Amino acid sequence: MKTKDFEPKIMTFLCNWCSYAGADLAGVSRLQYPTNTRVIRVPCSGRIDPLFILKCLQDGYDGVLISGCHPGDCHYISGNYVARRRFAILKTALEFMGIEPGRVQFSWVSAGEGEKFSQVISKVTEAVKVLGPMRKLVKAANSLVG
Amino acid sequence: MKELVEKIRKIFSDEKLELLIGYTKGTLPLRSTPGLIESADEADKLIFDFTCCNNLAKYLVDEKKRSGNTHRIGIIAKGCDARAVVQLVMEGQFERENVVIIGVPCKGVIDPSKLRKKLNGKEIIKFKVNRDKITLFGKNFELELNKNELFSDSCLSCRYPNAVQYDYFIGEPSEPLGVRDEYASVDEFEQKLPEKRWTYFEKEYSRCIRCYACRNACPMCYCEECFVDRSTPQWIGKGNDLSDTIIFHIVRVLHTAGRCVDCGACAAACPLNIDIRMLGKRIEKEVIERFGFTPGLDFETEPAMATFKENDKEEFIM
Amino acid sequence: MDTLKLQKGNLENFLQKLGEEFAVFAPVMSDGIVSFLELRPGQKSVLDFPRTHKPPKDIFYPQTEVMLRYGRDGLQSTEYKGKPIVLFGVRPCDAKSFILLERVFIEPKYKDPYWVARRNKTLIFSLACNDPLPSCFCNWLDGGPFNKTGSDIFITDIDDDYLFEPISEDGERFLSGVDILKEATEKDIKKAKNAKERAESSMEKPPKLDSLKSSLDTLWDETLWDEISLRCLGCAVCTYSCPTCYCFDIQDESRRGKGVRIRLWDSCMFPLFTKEGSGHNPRPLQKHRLRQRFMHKFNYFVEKQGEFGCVGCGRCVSLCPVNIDIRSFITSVIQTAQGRGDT
Amino acid sequence: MFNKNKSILIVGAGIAGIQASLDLAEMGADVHLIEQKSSIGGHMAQLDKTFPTNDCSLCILSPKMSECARHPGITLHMNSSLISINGEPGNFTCKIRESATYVDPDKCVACGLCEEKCPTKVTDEFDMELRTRKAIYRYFLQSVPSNYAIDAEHCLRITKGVCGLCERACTAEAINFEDTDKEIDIDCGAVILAVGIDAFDPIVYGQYGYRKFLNVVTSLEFERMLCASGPQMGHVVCPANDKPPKNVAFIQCVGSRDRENGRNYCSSVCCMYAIKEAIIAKEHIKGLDATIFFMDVRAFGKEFDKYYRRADEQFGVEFIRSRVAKITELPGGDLRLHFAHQDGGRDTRDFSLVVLSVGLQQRKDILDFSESIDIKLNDYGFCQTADFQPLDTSKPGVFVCGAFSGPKDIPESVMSASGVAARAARFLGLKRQKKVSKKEFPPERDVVGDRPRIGAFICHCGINIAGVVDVPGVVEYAKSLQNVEYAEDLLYACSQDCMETIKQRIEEHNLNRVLVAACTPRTHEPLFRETLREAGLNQYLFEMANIRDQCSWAHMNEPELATEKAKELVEMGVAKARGVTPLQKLPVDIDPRTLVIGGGLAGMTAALTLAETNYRVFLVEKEEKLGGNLRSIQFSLGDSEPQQLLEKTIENIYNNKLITVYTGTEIKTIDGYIGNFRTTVVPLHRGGTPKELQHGVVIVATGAGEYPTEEYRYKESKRVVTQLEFEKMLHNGVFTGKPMQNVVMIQCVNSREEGRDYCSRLCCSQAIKNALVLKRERPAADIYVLYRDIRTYGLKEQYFGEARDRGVIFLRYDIDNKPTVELIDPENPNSKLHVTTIDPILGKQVVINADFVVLAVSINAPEQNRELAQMLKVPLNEDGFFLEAHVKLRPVDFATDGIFVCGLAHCPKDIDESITQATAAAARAMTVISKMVVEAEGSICEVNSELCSGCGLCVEVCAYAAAEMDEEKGIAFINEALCKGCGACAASCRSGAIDLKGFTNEQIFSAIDSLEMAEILQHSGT
Repeated sequence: MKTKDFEPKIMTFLCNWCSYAGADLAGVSRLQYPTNTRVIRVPCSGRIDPLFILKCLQDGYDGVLISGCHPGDCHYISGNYVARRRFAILKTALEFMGIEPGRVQFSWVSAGEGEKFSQVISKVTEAVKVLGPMRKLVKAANSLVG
Repeated sequence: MKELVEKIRKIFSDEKLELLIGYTKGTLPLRSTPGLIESADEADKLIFDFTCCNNLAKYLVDEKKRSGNTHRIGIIAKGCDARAVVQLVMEGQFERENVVIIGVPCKGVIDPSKLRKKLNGKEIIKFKVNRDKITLFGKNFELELNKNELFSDSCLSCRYPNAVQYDYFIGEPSEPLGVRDEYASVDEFEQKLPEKRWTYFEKEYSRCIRCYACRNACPMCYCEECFVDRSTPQWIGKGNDLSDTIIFHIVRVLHTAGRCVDCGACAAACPLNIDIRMLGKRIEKEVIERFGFTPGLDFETEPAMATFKENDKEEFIM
Repeated sequence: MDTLKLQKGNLENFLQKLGEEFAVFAPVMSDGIVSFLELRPGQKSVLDFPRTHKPPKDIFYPQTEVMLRYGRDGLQSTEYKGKPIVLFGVRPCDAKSFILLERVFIEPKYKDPYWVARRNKTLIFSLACNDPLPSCFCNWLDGGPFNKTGSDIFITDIDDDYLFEPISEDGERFLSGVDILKEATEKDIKKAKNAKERAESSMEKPPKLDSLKSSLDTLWDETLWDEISLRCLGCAVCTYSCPTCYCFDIQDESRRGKGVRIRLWDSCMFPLFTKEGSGHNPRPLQKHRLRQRFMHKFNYFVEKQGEFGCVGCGRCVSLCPVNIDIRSFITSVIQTAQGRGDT
Repeated sequence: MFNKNKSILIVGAGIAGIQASLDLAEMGADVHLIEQKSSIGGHMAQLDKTFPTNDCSLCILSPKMSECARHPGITLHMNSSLISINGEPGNFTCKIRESATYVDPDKCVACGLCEEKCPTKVTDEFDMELRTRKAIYRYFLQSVPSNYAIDAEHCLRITKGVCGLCERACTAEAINFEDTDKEIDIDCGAVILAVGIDAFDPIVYGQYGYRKFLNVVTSLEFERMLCASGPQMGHVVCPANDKPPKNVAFIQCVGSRDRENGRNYCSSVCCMYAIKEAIIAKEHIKGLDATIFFMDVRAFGKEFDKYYRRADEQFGVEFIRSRVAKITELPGGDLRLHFAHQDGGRDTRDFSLVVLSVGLQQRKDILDFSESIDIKLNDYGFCQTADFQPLDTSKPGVFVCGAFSGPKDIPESVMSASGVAARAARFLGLKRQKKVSKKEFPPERDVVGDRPRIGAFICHCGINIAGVVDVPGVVEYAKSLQNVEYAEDLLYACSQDCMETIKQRIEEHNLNRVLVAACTPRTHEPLFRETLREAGLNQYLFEMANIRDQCSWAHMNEPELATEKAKELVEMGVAKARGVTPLQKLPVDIDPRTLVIGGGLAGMTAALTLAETNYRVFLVEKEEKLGGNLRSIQFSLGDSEPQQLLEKTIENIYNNKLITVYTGTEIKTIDGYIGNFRTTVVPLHRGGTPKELQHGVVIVATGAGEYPTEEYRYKESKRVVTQLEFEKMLHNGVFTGKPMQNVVMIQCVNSREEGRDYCSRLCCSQAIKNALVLKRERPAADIYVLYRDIRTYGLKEQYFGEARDRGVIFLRYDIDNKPTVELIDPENPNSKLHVTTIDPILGKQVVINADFVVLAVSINAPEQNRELAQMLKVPLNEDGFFLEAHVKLRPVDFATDGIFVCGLAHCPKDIDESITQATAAAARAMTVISKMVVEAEGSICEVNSELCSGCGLCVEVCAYAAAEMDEEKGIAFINEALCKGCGACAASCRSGAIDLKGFTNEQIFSAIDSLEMAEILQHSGT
């Protein structure tokens, strides 16, 4: 498959107070970024169970982006700090197993960083395009009809 | 063994124990079986030697679930058992004062799955130990091995062979075996190409039959209902689809991150010799390096995943 | 028909030929684990391996089986339509297990179409055990290292050759058409007989189990269950490695209106096995679950099917992570009952 | 007394005005908030980050802004100003002028089409003229309210009668050129002035070449340059050459601490914001060097000194103690700074960019304003307040908060704003509020157990969505989805008629879930939820798909892919909507009584504020007497008398029947939660019987003390005393009639050093105060103050000048070369002393003969704080002071609802600051106890007790103490009154025993699973 033709599907989890607002700001500012992402809004990055991320990979999303408030900005005081530990462990595990680092990415995007949001989306999309379709961990087609 | 039995007998009555969790002789050569005794008279059944591979802390949780948390239980504890007890106390699974930790020096234990691998389908009827060597005798074969070849990988690089927290200690503390550098195999593995690593894990986990022996042998797995067993929503598929199986193993490691005491019980329990420990060991290393936390050493330090520092490293965040 | 023989050197040749017509399943070593896999061309079978890690039941009854697929356009069945099957090198205990399993899957009232579809197309070549393992106890349960129950063709290893003895009509019919086999000699037959005697006498003398069923009738509330179950981890090593355990669960996996219905092994050792929708669990403790397993094998099965639901393969004995040994359990049941004078 | 009105007028909608509005509205007042600009937010909205946490300013401000705009008790008057106040306190009539904006705010959907078409460019005020905007514009991107306004001064249609392009572009027909200015009268009980300040215009400092040299910018301009949503998108370049700077210099005290220019005060915030900007700039620009030229670093606030040290040690910001004499421009735009070192040596340094740290000053129009409403200003143009009444203006019934009464940072402004709310509340006729909601809704239809019948409404948003996304296509797609009973497109879903349509469809089609695909739920979810309530559906049976901000606007050139994305966002929304369930906000009954812990000035002030607004208070003090530290304070910097304050306050306390005082009493246990606390207090004297108090809120005012120092021979010599001891000696006349005395004061004892890394804030002023008292009495006394930085912030600066004028000698010392104190006769404990120090200017050792050495020891958080913190389940900071919920915007709250903090328990502060914070704590308490019932959040966590194994991880990760262990059952439960619904516990829970309602695992899984994946590959391993 030529990477050029490949349009990955990327799931993003955005915290309501910062990154989702940053995504809104990117739109308000009419900053253009690739259409490959889909969005799940969560109250806080602390809400994200690592299993959500694994589930996305198993479903065949080619990449997952998790974005929350910068350290110190958390609307819920410390949700992102707790999440950061969880994510560090998940990322270590996945990369150790041989899942490409670009598949699951994390960022902090504040409500004022529309520009950063659009750049993050572009970067993640580009990185996943280079990686090609997700094959590892995807649930076998023969046991499930897609 | 005599010292053990007598001391236990005394502790049993001194501490007014209602139950003691230890080991008794198994039905097969080189195997022991957990022994739960309810009176001092039964103490002479107890043994402690290199066959005592199970992590007994597991039974403390079982016992609490079975009969509440009111009575006093004694437990024979190797280094790893004791660390598991500490971690479980930290997690509120039982009260410290209801557990009497009886430390014993561990010089390494035999991993039954390693033994099976060495025997390649055969079985033994007896064995003989001569210092570091062990000779295995079958119906029509004989096999001499270094003991280390049968010891659990966890033991070979174990840093805490003796109970770190205990109420009694029977015998002289052991020195760590120090046969292997703790993270050498992890580091070496990490040098491989990602594709090779993935292939390795796929190959290992593809043998998994979802018997959950690894989970059930683990002292840290005590959820009322494991996430794999959940329905509405079904967290992961229950068949032996490889992706489901791998997710089970990843999440199990995530759930034991910062809690795993590397007792090796999971690997020893696996009927299919899956390398369950590799991923867990990598995460253990990460928890130590990133958060500076080693589980089960004391009753004060907040477990790694229950806390955070504002300046935790975040180089992985874009 | 007489017994035939095959030179060991010709085995590969024979299996390859067989593979043209049949899907041949034989013990294969893969990643250190021996189980029955379909032989691929050039792949070697490890026939002399004493006991496969996994029992062969998954050939007829896979751990996960797609029962049907569904979507908005209706149902789609997934019946087995493959080649006929040869199961080669099954040990006598495993061969006998099929007979027990079929009392559930075939007879008398309900036939399981998934089992039947494969089983009806299958020939079973069992292989005698010249060297039973210390954990084997087939001889306790009306079996033995040379027991022929459940075989279509019975193979004995006599050093340089394998003897092929037809047991069933299907077996006879099959053997008659294979020219690579030669007639076995008297000497060969004698060798086989010696091997049988040697194997049988190498096993310890079995206890008498006549009273086992009736003993269990009286032991429902015994503390004996506590003693064993306290050690039990509640994993499924014993059930999943057991050639006669057959319990399953049925699950749907679906997405966007399409899905599959799968049948998968389940284990009575798991609390969820009996947990009801209401949250109530009639077997809340491990003790209840363990009792169920033993009762099922040595009491209920006997009551329903007239024989024990265990073939004594010894897998659970050797694989149990905490060394719970079903043999000591059997003896202690008998002793307990006798001690109370119930039998 | 007077005819009490429920309304209040608040002038200025910066952070102070917003906070005061919210607090009063929560207390049940009808708030009129007037703002000159077209958005609320004030200067804080212009900031990029905030010190000392580097929080994103807008991230923390935005939720407050939208809360303010949405609050049913707050009426916003945008583009408005106050003209006059008539009448009496409790019964004012205020005249305000609302300027014409020519855009109907009810119709404008902020789509921006008008802006695109407008041909007129105007320099943008919000972005400090660093970019241009159009004549029809929004004040800034995240403006609240979000609608556009026309700048009449520059609009061609208005000024010249031509153009009108905007009117044609606007599909919502919101433009109205007939609009006119309006004057309206507002009746109110009190007025709060939160008009704020301006940044100093450095044009008068000709030597710095501002406006002449392009690369000289003000700190506020630099703030915009750093901001990711600012004119440079956070990619800082020098204005002269568009290149990123190599190095940047900050010049402090521009327009501050400058007697010659009549600005003899410290602006209090510049040191910290300069450090912040230096750190942020270094983070933004790789390899950037940052240098701060300063006189004293005034990092006097909570956690400020640590921030200062990190800037120095971790970020490598350079600090040079020097006043820059002048700046010259080099070819290419670089700048040369001419300055003198401390030893007098002259030097120059070149920089790419120079930031002038401009001070705060009175607003340009403040004189006219103050005259028009008849309030007095002080010498510097700030609002005048009386002694120990920092929140009252000279006009009764008119109050002041924020920086209008003197330089303040954000938390101080917020504290004063809450405080002023309590001061003003007594002039309003407020009653305890019975109901949670002001609006009546029809009863909710029971939909539990019904099959989902989802209505999907897809918004065109004029052409904002429909111009890119194929809206009818999305509608058709929605119709094909499972459980979608009905789908329709709407022109503007948020318009009044479309909301009516939605209500109608709910009825017609018996819908029980609603999905709206339109703009962002962050702004519009509340609106649609209300529509659902009006239609008799539970408000949580709603889901939104953001197909505008995150789809059509972001993919304007890819209509097909955008349409595909919109379909999938709708599909995910439908999947999630299937799983939504009706949620109820748990009503929590509120006991109106307050427990105040600590009977010092802060505790007493909080108690009095509450009691004077008719709330009952239990005041618990462990000492036998009320008063705390105030009992030791004899003098003030000005001429006010602290002891009079003490007497009057104690008298008021005992005279107030609503206050029950427990002195000599300790807190034993505190149980419960917001609205429902039970506290056991035990008298300390023998035989005292414990007593249980029931109350709804807690105010922690436990104070702090002097650190028990052992430095500088304090233990050995009676001639070495602390400042408090010295003050007592002064008061007792120890020095009266004695020979001339030499006094050496040593500052920062046990402060600002390893292990005790904070500034005690008060000691500099305290030393100057006592020096001045002594000088007044004995002008010939030689007084030396050995200091590290003099931190006489705000209006205290003038006393620093006075002390120097009167001959007090200030000698600086370095932390590495601390002064030493020796007994001249080591054998005689009563011996006079030798103080040795190194004068950093002369570089020489100086030995001073001292009759007395006075130590400014640090203010020390009491050990007992730990115990109390555990009882209340609230945190302490590293230094042992109580840690507030948010250092900027919630300075008196704890994360745990219903518990507040004030006074020295929070951090060191002076009398006025303690009074302000105590009043603020009372106000925050009143926002709770003014209600009979409060509603907990609807979307909160719950524990499935069947699944919980009691590992306690949720308890550890919950920041609100909402997750607790039921010790008896050994499982966790969620205190619904405290849970905020972040879900951190749910994601931590290994056994999945915790779920977050509204964002359940099942809902998220469904959303993930809902999409058609391009291809699901055969797994390589099977």
